[in-house]
Amino acid sequence: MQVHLRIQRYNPEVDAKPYFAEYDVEVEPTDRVLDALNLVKWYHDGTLTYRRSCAHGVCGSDAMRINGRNRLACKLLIRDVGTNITIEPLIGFRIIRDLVVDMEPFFEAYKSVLPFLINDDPAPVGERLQSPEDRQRFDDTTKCILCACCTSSCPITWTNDEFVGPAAIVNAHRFIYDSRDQAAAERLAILNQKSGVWRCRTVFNCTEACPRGIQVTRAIEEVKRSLLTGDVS
Amino acid sequence: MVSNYRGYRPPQGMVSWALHRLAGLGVLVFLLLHIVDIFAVGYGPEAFNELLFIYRHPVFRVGELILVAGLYYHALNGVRIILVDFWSQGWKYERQMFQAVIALFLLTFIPTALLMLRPLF
Amino acid sequence: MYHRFDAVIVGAGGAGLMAAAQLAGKVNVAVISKLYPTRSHTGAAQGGIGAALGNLEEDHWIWHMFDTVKGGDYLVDQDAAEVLAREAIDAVYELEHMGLPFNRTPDGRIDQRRFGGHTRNFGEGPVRRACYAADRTGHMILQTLYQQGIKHQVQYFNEMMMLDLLLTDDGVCTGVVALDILTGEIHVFHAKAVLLATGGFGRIFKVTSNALSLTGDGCAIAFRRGLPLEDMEFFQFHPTGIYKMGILLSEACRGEGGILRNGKGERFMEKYAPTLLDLAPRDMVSRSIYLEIRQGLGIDGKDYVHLDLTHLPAEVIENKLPDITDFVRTYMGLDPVTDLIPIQPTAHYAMGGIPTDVDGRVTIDENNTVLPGLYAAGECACVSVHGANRLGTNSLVDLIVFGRRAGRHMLQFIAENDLHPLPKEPDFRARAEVSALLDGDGTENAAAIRADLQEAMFTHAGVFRTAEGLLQLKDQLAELRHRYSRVGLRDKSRNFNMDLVETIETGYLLDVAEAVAAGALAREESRGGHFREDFPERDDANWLKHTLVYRTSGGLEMRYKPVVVTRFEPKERKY
Amino acid sequence: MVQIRTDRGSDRASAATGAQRRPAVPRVGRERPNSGNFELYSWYFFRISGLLLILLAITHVVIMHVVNTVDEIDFDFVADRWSSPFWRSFDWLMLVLALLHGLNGARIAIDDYVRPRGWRIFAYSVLWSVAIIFLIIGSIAIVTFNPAAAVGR
Ligand SMILES: Cc1cc2nc3c(=O)[nH]c(=O)nc-3n(C[C@H](O)[C@H](O)[C@H](O)COP(=O)(O)OP(=O)(O)OC[C@H]3O[C@@H](n4cnc5c(N)ncnc54)[C@H](O)[C@@H]3O)c2cc1C
Ligand code: HEM
Ligand code: SF4
Ligand code: F3S
Ligand code: FES
Repeated sequence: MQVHLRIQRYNPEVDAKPYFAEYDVEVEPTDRVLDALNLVKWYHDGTLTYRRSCAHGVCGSDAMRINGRNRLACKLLIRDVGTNITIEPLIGFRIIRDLVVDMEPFFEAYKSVLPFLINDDPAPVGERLQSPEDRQRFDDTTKCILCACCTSSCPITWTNDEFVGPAAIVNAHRFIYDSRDQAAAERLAILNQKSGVWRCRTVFNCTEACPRGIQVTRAIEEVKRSLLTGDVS
Repeated sequence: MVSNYRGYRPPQGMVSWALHRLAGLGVLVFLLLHIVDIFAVGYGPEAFNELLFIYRHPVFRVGELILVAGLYYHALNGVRIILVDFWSQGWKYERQMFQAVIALFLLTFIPTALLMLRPLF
Repeated sequence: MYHRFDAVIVGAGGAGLMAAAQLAGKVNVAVISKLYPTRSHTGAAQGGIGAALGNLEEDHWIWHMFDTVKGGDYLVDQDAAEVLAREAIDAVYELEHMGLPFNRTPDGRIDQRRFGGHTRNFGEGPVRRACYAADRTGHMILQTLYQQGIKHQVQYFNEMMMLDLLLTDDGVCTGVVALDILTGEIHVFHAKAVLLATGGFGRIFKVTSNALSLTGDGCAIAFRRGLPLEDMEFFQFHPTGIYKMGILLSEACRGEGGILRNGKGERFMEKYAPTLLDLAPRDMVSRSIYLEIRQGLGIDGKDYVHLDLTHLPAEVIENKLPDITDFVRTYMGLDPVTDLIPIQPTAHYAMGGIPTDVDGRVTIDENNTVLPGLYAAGECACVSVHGANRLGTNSLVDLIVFGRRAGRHMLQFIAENDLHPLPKEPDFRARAEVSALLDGDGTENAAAIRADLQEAMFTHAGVFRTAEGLLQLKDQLAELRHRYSRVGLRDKSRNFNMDLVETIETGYLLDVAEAVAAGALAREESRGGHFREDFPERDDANWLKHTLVYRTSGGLEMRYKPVVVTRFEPKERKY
Repeated sequence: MVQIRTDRGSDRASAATGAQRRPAVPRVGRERPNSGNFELYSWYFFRISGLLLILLAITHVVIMHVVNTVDEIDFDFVADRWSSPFWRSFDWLMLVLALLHGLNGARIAIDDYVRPRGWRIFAYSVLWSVAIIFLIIGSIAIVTFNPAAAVGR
C-alpha cells in the first residue's frame, strides 16, 4: 500500500527555519513507521536524518512525534497510523538536524537524580538478598530505556526547562524503592526541590507516551507520597 | 486519524489539565475583581450600588455563567487530582474519573445555569 | 581534535562498559561509542546470563564448562571456557552488587531458569543455570553498567564513530581515530591501551535479530589494518525470530516450556534431539526447522513453523516473558497466551571475530603473538569460548567475564608502560576516506549495495552452505566491492550526516562478509553453526582447528591455529 | 517461608527529611536551586485549601448567584448578610484561602510560561504585590465593614 509522509526537515547548515517535506512510499501494512523512513532515506532522499538502532523498541533511539504523539518509529505499525503520516521531532529539545534533537539536557536531568545503586555496606560474598516482593516493588520502573518520549510529551517541560522531567523521576523511583539501596533520602531531597516532583501536574501525557508501558504518573505519585509521609516501602 | 497536525495532539489527561489551569486562572481574575467591588462596599450604598450596574450588564451575565462553569469544573477536577494523589489506585481510574468529572459537571452545571438564567424567561 | 587518555574503550555495550568499570576512577579513561551507551545492542539481550550458582538445584562450573565445550562442537579453546565458567559466578555477583535487579527465588537469591544446551552432570538433563531479570536481562546489564559509569564519572564520547586504529610500524597500538557524527569533525585519541568492544555484525544477513548499527566496525577496521579474524565462518542462526522481521523471541520462551510445532502440529524436535528436545543447541534447532520446511512440513507448506506457548499459564507468559509478549502483540497482532507464533531462524550471533587471549589481548598469528596495547572483548572478539556454536546466555557471560579481565589487564599494562608516540599524520587515512566520500562524485547507492549483500549472504552463507553457492557468493561480493568503489553520497553536509555513517558502515559489512565467505569456503566439514551440505560430517582429523583470515595485498589468506583441549576430548555431539 | 533480611535500614524511614549526609555520593548532572520544603507545602496547601474551598466557594456561589440573582444583590443585601459574624468569618476565610490558592496557582503558571529571568522576576513582584494589596483591602472590607457608619457618611 502507499503511504504519504510529511516530515519536518531542518538542517541549520542550510535552512533558515524548519519546513515540511513530503514523500510517498510503498509499504506493507505490517511494516513499521521506521521501515517507511528507511525507505525514504535509502532510496528517495539520502539527506533525511534520524536516529535508529535496534528496530524493535528496546534501545530508545527513534523517539519522534508521529501524527502529534510521541512514539518510537520502530514500535508503531503502518496499519495503526493510517496512510497519512506526519512526523516531527520531539518538542522541548534543540533540533540538531531533521528528527535528531539534542539529548544532552535530558541525560543531564537523568544523571542529577543519582541513578545508581548506593549501598555503603561491604558487599557479601554471594548476592545481597531481596525477597521477590521487594524486587517486584520497583519492577515497572526498571523497564525504562531513556527514550525521552515521556519527558518530551509533558507540557510542563515544553516551556519550563528547569523541570527534571518524568524520565528522571522514573529512574529515581527505580532506586528509591530498591530494598538494597541506602540513598532514598538523598534522591527524595533532590526531587523535593523546586524542579522536582512538585512541578508535575498529573497531566498523564507521559504515561500515555511511554513505549514500554511504564506507569510513569503512578511512579511520580508514589514519590510524592513518600516525600509527604517519609515512608519508602 | 489526525494528520496535518502541528503541535501535540492532546490525550485526554492533557485536556483535563489545560481546562483546570484555565478555569483556575479565570476564577482568580474574577476573584480579584470581586475584591475590588466589595472594597467599594466600605464607601457606602451609593458607591456600591453604582458599581453594581456592571454586574447587571448582559456581558457580565455571560461572564457569570462562565465563572460558575469554571468553578464547578475546577472543583470537580480538583477532587479527581486529589484522588490521584492520595489514593494509591487512583492512577488506574484516571480516565474513568475524568469521565465522572464531566458527567457530574453537566449534572450540576445545567440546572445551575437554568436557575441563573431564570430572570430571562 | 587531539585527546590523550590512558585508556580508550571503543564501544559502550556490555563488554566496553564492564571494562570501563574496572578502569574508572583509577586511570584516565574515555569510552567512545557511535551510539548513546544505553542504545547499545546488549540492551536487546533477553533471556539470561549463565552462571553455575546452584541456587535452585545442584550445579558446578565444570558442568557449565562442559556444556560450553560440547555446545561449541569442541572447537572451543578449553582454557578459555574454564575461565568463563569459573569466573561467571563471581562476575554475576559483581553485577548484583552493582545493583542489577535479578529476579529472585522465594528465599531471596538470584532466580535461575533453564536454557538451551545447559545440562546437569555432563548432559543428563536440563539444569537451571540462566540468571535473569524478566526477559530483559541484557537491558538491565547495560543500564546497570552505564549507571556505574555515571557514578564513577567515566568520560563518554557519544555519537563518536571509530574510523581507524593507530598501529605503529613496530606493531604497537597507540590510539584510534574517530568521526564526531554531530559535527563531522575528526578526532584523534592517543592512548596507552585501546579496547575494541564494537559488537557483532549480524547486518551482513537479510533476516537478523541484530540492530541496524551492528555492522562489524571493529572487526573490519582491524582486518583492514592487517590483523586476522578468527573463525568467521561460524555464525549462529537463532531458531525463533519473528517471521520475516527477524526480531528475536528469546530461548527463554522454550526455557519456560515453549514448544516448536510444524505444519502438522507435531513437536518435531523429538526426532532430532530426544533428550533436550526444544532446548537443544541453537544450530541444531535451526537446522531442524529448515529440514522440516524442506520436507514441506512448514506451516501451510511455507518457510516458517510455530512456537507454541499456549499451554503455559497466562501468568508465566505475562510475568516472566513480558517483553516477548509485547513484541508478539505489537508486531504480529497475536496474543501468545492463545495464539501460535510464526517463527523463522534469524541471523543472531558471530562466534568469530578478533582473536584474543584470555586477558583480552589481541593476538596476531597462530602462535598467539600479542599486539601490545590492543585489546578486544565482547561479540567482536573471539577468545574462543563459543567455538562453532554459542550456547544461549554465554554471550552475556563472555562480555562480563572477558570485559572485566581485559579491563583489569589494561590497568596493569597502563601502569607498566609509557605512552607510545603517535605515527606521523595519524588521521591521514580517516580523513582521506571521509573526504573521498564527501567530495567524490560516485553514483552507486550504498543502501542498494547493502541490500544485495544481505540477500546474497542469506542465500549462500546462511544455515546451509555448499562450495558451489559460496563460489557464486565470492563473485557476487567481488562485484559488490566494485560497485562500492563507485559509491556516492546523497548527503554532503558535515553535521549529523547519517548517509556518510551508513555508507562507511556498508564498507565494513563488505569486509566482514568477505571474511565470512572465505572461512566458509575453506572449512570443508560441518560443525556447529557451519553446515556444509557437501561435507555434512564433522571432521576432527583435518578440521579441529581455528581459521585465521588475513587481508593481504594479494587477496585473502587463510591460516590455521590449533584448538586448546584440556579436560574434554572431542566426542560426537548428541542431545 | 524464610524470613528475609533486607537492607531496609532506619535511614530509609527518615527519607523525606533528607537529613542524611553522605559524602560518598558524587554530585553529577545539572545544578538546581534548593528550595527546602516550600514546594511540598505549596502542593499540600493546594489540596487542603481546595477541599475547604469546595465548601466555602460553592456555597457562596450558590447563595449569591443561584438562590439569589445579581439583580437582587445590593448594598442592603450585603449589609444584612454581614451583620452576622458567621458570614463575616465565612467570607473572610474564603477570601484568604481562595486568594492564596489562586495566586499560588498563578505563581506556578508564571514559572512555567514566563521564562526570561528579568520578566519572571517582574511577574513575581507584581504577583506578590497583588497578593498583599488584595489580602489587605479584602480584609479591610470584610472586617471593618460597619453598615451604620457607611450609611451615615
Ligand atoms: C535480540 C538479542 C537477544 C540476545 N539475548 C541474549 C541472551 O539472552 N543471552 C546472551 O548471553 N546473549 C544474548 N544475545 C547476544 C548478546 O546480547 C550480544 O552478543 C552482546 O550484547 C554483544 O555485546 P557487546 O558489548 O560486544 O556489543 P554491543 O552491545 O553490540 O555494543 C557495541 C557498541 O559498540 C559501539 N560501536 C560499534 N561500532 C562503533 C564504531 N565504529 N565506533 C564507535 N563505537 C562503535 C556501539 O555504539 C555500541 O556501543 C542477544 C543478542 C540479540 C541481538
Ligand atoms: C472549589 C474548590 C477548589 C478545588 C477543589 C481546587 C483544587 C485545586 C487543586 C487540587 C489544584 C492543584 C492542581 C495541581 O497541582 O495540578 C488547584 C490549582 C489551582 N487552583 Fe484550585 N481549587 C478550587 C478552587 C479554586 C479557586 C476558587 C481558584 C481561584 C481563585 C482556584 C485557582 C487555582 C489555580 C490558578 C490553580 C493552579 C492551576 C495549575 O497550576 O495548573 N482554585 N486547585
Ligand atoms: S519512562 Fe518510558 S517514555 Fe520515559 S524515557 Fe523511560 S521508556 Fe521512555
Ligand atoms: S505529563 Fe508531565 S505533568 Fe506529570 S504526569 Fe506526566 S510528568
Ligand atoms: S530503533 Fe531502537 S527503539 Fe526504535
